[in-house]
Amino acid sequence: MDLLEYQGKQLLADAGVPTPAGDHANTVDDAVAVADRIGYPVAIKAQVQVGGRGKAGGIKVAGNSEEAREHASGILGMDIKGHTVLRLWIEPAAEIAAEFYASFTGMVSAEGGVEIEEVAAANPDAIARVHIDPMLGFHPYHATNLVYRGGIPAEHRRGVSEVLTQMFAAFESLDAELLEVNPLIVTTSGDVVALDAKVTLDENAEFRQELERFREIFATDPQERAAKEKGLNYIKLQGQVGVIGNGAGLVMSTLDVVAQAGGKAANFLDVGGGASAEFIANSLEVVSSDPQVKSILVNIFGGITRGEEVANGIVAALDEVDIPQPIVVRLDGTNAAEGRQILGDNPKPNLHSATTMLEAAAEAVRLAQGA
Amino acid sequence: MDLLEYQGKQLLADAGVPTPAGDHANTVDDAVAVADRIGYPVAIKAQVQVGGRGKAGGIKVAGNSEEAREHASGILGMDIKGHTVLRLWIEPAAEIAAEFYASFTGMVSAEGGVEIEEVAAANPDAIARVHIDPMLGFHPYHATNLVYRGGIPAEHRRGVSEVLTQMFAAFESLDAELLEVNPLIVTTSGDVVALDAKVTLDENAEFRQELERFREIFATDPQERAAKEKGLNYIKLQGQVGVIGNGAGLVMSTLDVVAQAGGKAANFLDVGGGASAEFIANSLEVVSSDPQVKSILVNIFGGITRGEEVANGIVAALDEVDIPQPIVVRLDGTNAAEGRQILGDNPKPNLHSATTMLEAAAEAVRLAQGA
Amino acid sequence: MAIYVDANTKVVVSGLTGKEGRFHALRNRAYGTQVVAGVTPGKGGQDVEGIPVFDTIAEAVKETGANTSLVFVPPRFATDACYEAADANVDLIVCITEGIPVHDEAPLYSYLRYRDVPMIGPNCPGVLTPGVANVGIMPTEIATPGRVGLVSRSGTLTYQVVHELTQKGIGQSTCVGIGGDPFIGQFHIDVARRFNDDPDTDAIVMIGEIGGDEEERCAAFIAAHVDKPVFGYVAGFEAPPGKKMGHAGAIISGSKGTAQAKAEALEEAGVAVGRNPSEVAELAAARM
Amino acid sequence: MAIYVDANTKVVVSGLTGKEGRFHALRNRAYGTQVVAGVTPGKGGQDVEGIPVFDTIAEAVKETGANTSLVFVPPRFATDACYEAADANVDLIVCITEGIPVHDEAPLYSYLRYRDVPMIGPNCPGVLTPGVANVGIMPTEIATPGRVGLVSRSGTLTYQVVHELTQKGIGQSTCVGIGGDPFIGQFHIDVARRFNDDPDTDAIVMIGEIGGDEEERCAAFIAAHVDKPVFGYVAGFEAPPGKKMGHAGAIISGSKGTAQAKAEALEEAGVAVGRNPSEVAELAAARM
Repeated sequence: MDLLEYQGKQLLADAGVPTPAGDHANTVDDAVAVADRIGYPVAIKAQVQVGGRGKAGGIKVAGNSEEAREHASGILGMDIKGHTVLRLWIEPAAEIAAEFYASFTGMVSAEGGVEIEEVAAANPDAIARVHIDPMLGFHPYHATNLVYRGGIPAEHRRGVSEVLTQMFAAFESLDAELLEVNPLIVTTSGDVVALDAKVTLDENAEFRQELERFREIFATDPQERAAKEKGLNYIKLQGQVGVIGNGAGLVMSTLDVVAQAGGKAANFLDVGGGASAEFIANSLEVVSSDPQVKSILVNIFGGITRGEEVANGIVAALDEVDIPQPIVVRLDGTNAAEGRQILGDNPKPNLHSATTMLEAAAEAVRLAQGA
Repeated sequence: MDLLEYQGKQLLADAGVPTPAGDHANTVDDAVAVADRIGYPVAIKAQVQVGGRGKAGGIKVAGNSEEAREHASGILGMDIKGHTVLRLWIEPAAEIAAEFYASFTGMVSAEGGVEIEEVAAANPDAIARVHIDPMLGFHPYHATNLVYRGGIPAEHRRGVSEVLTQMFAAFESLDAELLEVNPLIVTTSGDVVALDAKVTLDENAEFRQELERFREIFATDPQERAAKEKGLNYIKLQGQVGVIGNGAGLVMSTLDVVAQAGGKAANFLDVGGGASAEFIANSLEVVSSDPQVKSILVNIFGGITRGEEVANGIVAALDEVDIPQPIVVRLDGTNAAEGRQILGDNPKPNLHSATTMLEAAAEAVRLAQGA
Repeated sequence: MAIYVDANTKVVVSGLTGKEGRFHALRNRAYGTQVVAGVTPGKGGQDVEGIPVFDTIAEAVKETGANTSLVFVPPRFATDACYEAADANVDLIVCITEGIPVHDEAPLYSYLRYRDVPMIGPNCPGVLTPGVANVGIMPTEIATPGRVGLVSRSGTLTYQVVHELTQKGIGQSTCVGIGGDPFIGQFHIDVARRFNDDPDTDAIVMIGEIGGDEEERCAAFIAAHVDKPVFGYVAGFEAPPGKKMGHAGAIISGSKGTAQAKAEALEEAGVAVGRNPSEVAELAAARM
Repeated sequence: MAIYVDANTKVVVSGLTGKEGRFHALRNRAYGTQVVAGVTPGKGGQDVEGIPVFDTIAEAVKETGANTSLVFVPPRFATDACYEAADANVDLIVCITEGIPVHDEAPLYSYLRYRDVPMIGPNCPGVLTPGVANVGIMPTEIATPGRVGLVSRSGTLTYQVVHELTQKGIGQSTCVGIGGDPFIGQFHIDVARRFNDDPDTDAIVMIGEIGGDEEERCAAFIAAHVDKPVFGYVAGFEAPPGKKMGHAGAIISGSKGTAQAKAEALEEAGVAVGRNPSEVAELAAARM
C-alpha cells in the first residue's frame, strides 16, 4: 500500500523523525485557510501516489494568500502521470542548508537482507549502501558507515545518524516495504528534517497493523475503484481484450500472448490461488464494465484454484450480471474436466471455449476486433 | 550479581510474570507484623544468595502469629552454607496443584546461543531443552516445543507458554546471566505463579542497567566486605597464604602451586588487566587484614598490567599501610625489569623476591609456616 | 535422482488438520509421496486418514524419520513453522503459504541461509518430481517423467509450461515453483545449480518474470557454470512500468527489470529464449 | 605458516587513538607486525605515528588492504566494532576488550559463526606468532619461535606457560589466548583443529580451567582427530565449588566442571597432563 506523502510523514513523526508541521486540504478555500493559519511562505504539495510531482508542477511555494489560492487552484485537479490530484498538503516552506536522500527497502542481495539503498549528498556519486541482516537489525555501525561513507558533513552526522536509526525502527515496526525520505534536509538553523516521505506498507501485515486508516480510494478510473472495493488485484491497461487469469505469472504471460496475437490487453486481473465462484463473478463484472473491453479472456490453470469453482463462478456471474462481451474461457489443471463439464452443462450464447492458451488469445483478439 | 529471591521476584513481576505478593523483614518483630498483615498461612523464607534453603530449614510455613514468630526467630541468623540469614521474605503460602521448573541461561552449545535449560514436570525425566539463537530471540515455536516436549498438561500449556515468553523478555532486557524459576507452580485455582526466583545479573551491563539498587553487601566476612567495597575480585578460602595475582587463570594456578608446595591459599584475588598502583595497594591491604594470613604471595605476569605499576603499587601500599606479613613478589612480563628495579630501589624488610612461580610459592609457604 | 524431492522424501505437513493442508497432503500421498506425519499443536495423537499427527515437528521427525517439511499454516504462523522445521533438522522446507509479511520473511531467509536449510517458497506451488513424489499443490496430471528440469517463480505459469512440454512429449525430471515473494528460500540460481549437477536432468527450462535482477544474475551464473542446454521465457513484455504485477517483486522500476532486458541477458548467456510458454516448450522439444 | 596470524597479517586497529590501543598497536608494530590502519569515527585523515586513521573499517580495508581487525574500544562499543569488521570482510578479528555484556556477546557469537569469521576473544590477550607478528597485548620478550602451538583461555597463565617453554628451550609456532568470557569466537577445539592442520606445528599445549565442558569436548576431539602430541594443564584444582573464579565461565557447579575431571578427560584422550605450568612445560620439553 503506497501512502500519500502526508500519511507517511505522520508515521515518521510518530517515530520521532522531525517533519514540518502542516495540514491537508481537499478544496482551494481550505488550502488557503490552512496556509493563512500556518503563515507564509508555505509549500503547497499535490498528494498523489506517484513520484515526480515537483517536475510536473505539483509543488509550489506561496508567499501570501493570493499566491496560495493561485497555486492550490492550479494543482487541485491536475493530472500527474495519470493520477488526478484530489488533495493538497500545506506546510511551512523550509530554508534548506543541505539535502540528503535516505531509503530503507527489503531487498535480497547476495546474502539477503535489508538494504538501505542510498544516502547521497548533493553529489550523486556520494552514495553509501549497507546491508542489514534482518536478524541483527540496525546497529550504530550501520549509521556510522552511512554517514561517513555517504559524505555527510561533520556537523550533520549526529542528526542524520539519529534519523536513520529512527527510520529503521519505523521501517520494522510499521511493516514497511519501502521507507524513503527525499530530501532529508538540514535547515539553516541546523535541524535535520524529513521534507518528503515515500512509504509503502505491507498489506500482508494487516493482521498486526492498522492499515484501514490509510485505505483511501483515490482511483478515479471506475474499474480501478470498483476493483479496489472488491479487493481484486486489477491494473488498467490500454487495450481491448479484458484478461482474467489465476497467478501473476500466467496473467502477465496472457498479456504477452494477446499482444502476440495482434491485440492488446485492457487490464491485468489476477484472481490468485483458491479463488471462489464469487471472486470470479466479481472479476467478470469489473472487467466487463470497462467500455473499451470488446472481449474477455479467462485463462485458468488449476492448482489450488479448482476447475469446478472457476466454472461455477463464470456460470454464476453470467446468471447474475449482464456480460455483453464475448467470453473466451480456457481451463486446465486441477479438476479442469469437471469445470469444462459444468460450462458445457450451462451453455451461454457469448461463452466460447478454447483448448490452448494461444488459441484462446487468438480467439479473444479475433472477437474483439470483429466486434 | 546474584540477586536475592525477593529482588528477582520483583523483576519478574515487573516483566508481567505472576509472583506472590509479599514483603521482606530484617527482624523477628517486623516479620510477624508482615505475616499478620498478609494473613495466614504464610511462607517465611530466608533470603540468602545460595541454593538449598529448603533442605537447610530456611523455608517454613506459619499458620498463625506464634508460629510466625517461632520460625522467623529460627531462621534469622541461621547459617546456610556459610551465608548468614539477615533478611526474610514473607508471602502467602501457595496451594500448589502442579510444579514445573524453568530456566534461561547463556550457554554455548554446538552452535552457541541461549539455552533454556529445563522445563520439567514433577517427573524428572520430562525435561525439554531448546536452543535459542540470540540473533533470532524467543519465538512461539520455542514455547510450543518446551510445553509439549516438557510434558506440561494441556490445561496449563497456555499459561506456562506465556510465562516462558515473559521470562525470556526479562532475561534479555535485564541483561541476566541466569533466570531460573523453581518451582513455577500452578495454584489450585489454576494460576501460573513463580514461587521462587534465582536471578543473576551481568555486572558488565552496569552502563545500561540500574544495578546499584541491588548492590547490598551481605558479606559478613570482613575481608569479603572490604573487597566488595573496593571493587576487588576476592574470594575467601581456608589457608594461610594470601594470594594476589593478575588474571583469573594465573591466580587459580597460583592456588594450585601453593597447595603443591604444601600450603593452602587464604584467598583468591585477581587484580585483572591494567591494574593501577592504588588497586594493588588496596589488594594488599585487604589480604593483609585477614588474621589467618601468615604470608602474602604476589604473582604478576605483565601484559596490559605493566611491571612498574605493580611495583609502584606495592611500594605505595607498604608506605601507607602497615603490612605485618612477609610478602613474596614474583614479577615477569611487560616492563618486569623496570618493576624489579623499582622494588630494588625501595627495599622493605618484609619484601622478598622470587624468580619463578614455583619458587615464589615455596617461599611463601615456608614463610607462612615459619611464622 | 531428481532434485529436492525424490523417492526418499518423507514429508511432515504443518497444518495437516486444516482444510488446504489435508486436501493437498492426501493428494500428495495418493500420488505416491511418503507423507509420514502431520503437525498441529494440541492435536498430537490424532491422525488424518492414517497419517499420524504430532504436537511438534521435532517429535514428528523423531518418530517418523520425516526429512521434508511442507507448510500450509496461515500467514501469521507460517514463518514460525519454518523456523521450527529448520531446528528439527529437516533437509528441505516447502512453504506454500501465501501472504506472509515481508518483515517476517526477511529474518527467516537470513536464518535458513545461515543454517544452510533450503526452502522452496513461501508463496509457491512446491516441488514435483513426476512419477515419484509431489510436495505441494501442483496438479500432477499435466506432468510426465523425463529429463528436463523446470524452475519458475509463478505457480500457474509453471503448470502451463509443464503442460506444453508434456504435450510435446518432453518429460520433466523435477518441476520447481520457487515462489513469487521478494524473500524466497531458493532462487533460480540455486535451482539451476542443482539441475546442472543432477545426473537425471539433461536440460533446464527457466521461467522468469519482470522486476529485480534475479534473471540477470542467473544468466551470469549460467554463462559461467552451466553446461547443460537452458531454455528460457520471461513473462511481462506487456507490463507497464511502475505497476506491481501481482507478485511483490514483479515491478519495472524506471527502465530496470523489463522482460526485454532479462530476455536479452539470458540470450547473451546462451539461453534459447521463447516469447511465450508454447515457444519455450517448442525450443526445448526441438533440442531434446 | 603458523595459525591465525603470520607475515601476511595486516592489522586495522579499532580504537587506535585511545590510550591502550595506541600503546599496544605501536608495540605490535615495533615487533614487526604490519599495523596498517586505525579506525576512530571522526578522526579519519589523522595518523598515529604514521599509521593512518579512518572513520570506518570498510574504508581502512579498502585503502590499506587490512585483513585482521584488532579491537580495543570500550565494552559498550566493542561488539559494534566486531560486527563492522565482519561486514568489512576481514579474515580474523582479535577483540581484546574486557567487560562486554554477555547479551551483547551472544548475538555477535552467532553472527560470526554464521558468517564464518573467526574471532579471538573478547576478553583475551590476542595471538602471537613469535618472531613474525603479535596481534594483541601479549608480552613478546618471553616467547621464541619454534614448533609448539599453545592455546589458553587465560591471559597471564598463557604468558606463564610460554615463559616456561622458552626457558626450557622450546619455541612456539603460535600462542593463542582465546579469552575468558562465556561467548568467545574460537574455542580450544577450533584452535586445536588449526594446530593439527598447521605444518609448522609439531605439538600442542592446551591450558584449560574449571567450569563448563569445553575441555571435555576438546578432549573428545583430540582423541578422534588430532594426531600430534598434546600436553595439557587445567588450572583450578584448589578452586571451591560454586564460586566464580574471575572468569565468567570459571565456576564448578556441583561436581561438574572440576579441574580433576577435566584433567582426567584429557588424559583419557591421550594428552599428557601436568599439574602446574612448569610441569606441562617439562612434559613438552621431554618429548620435543
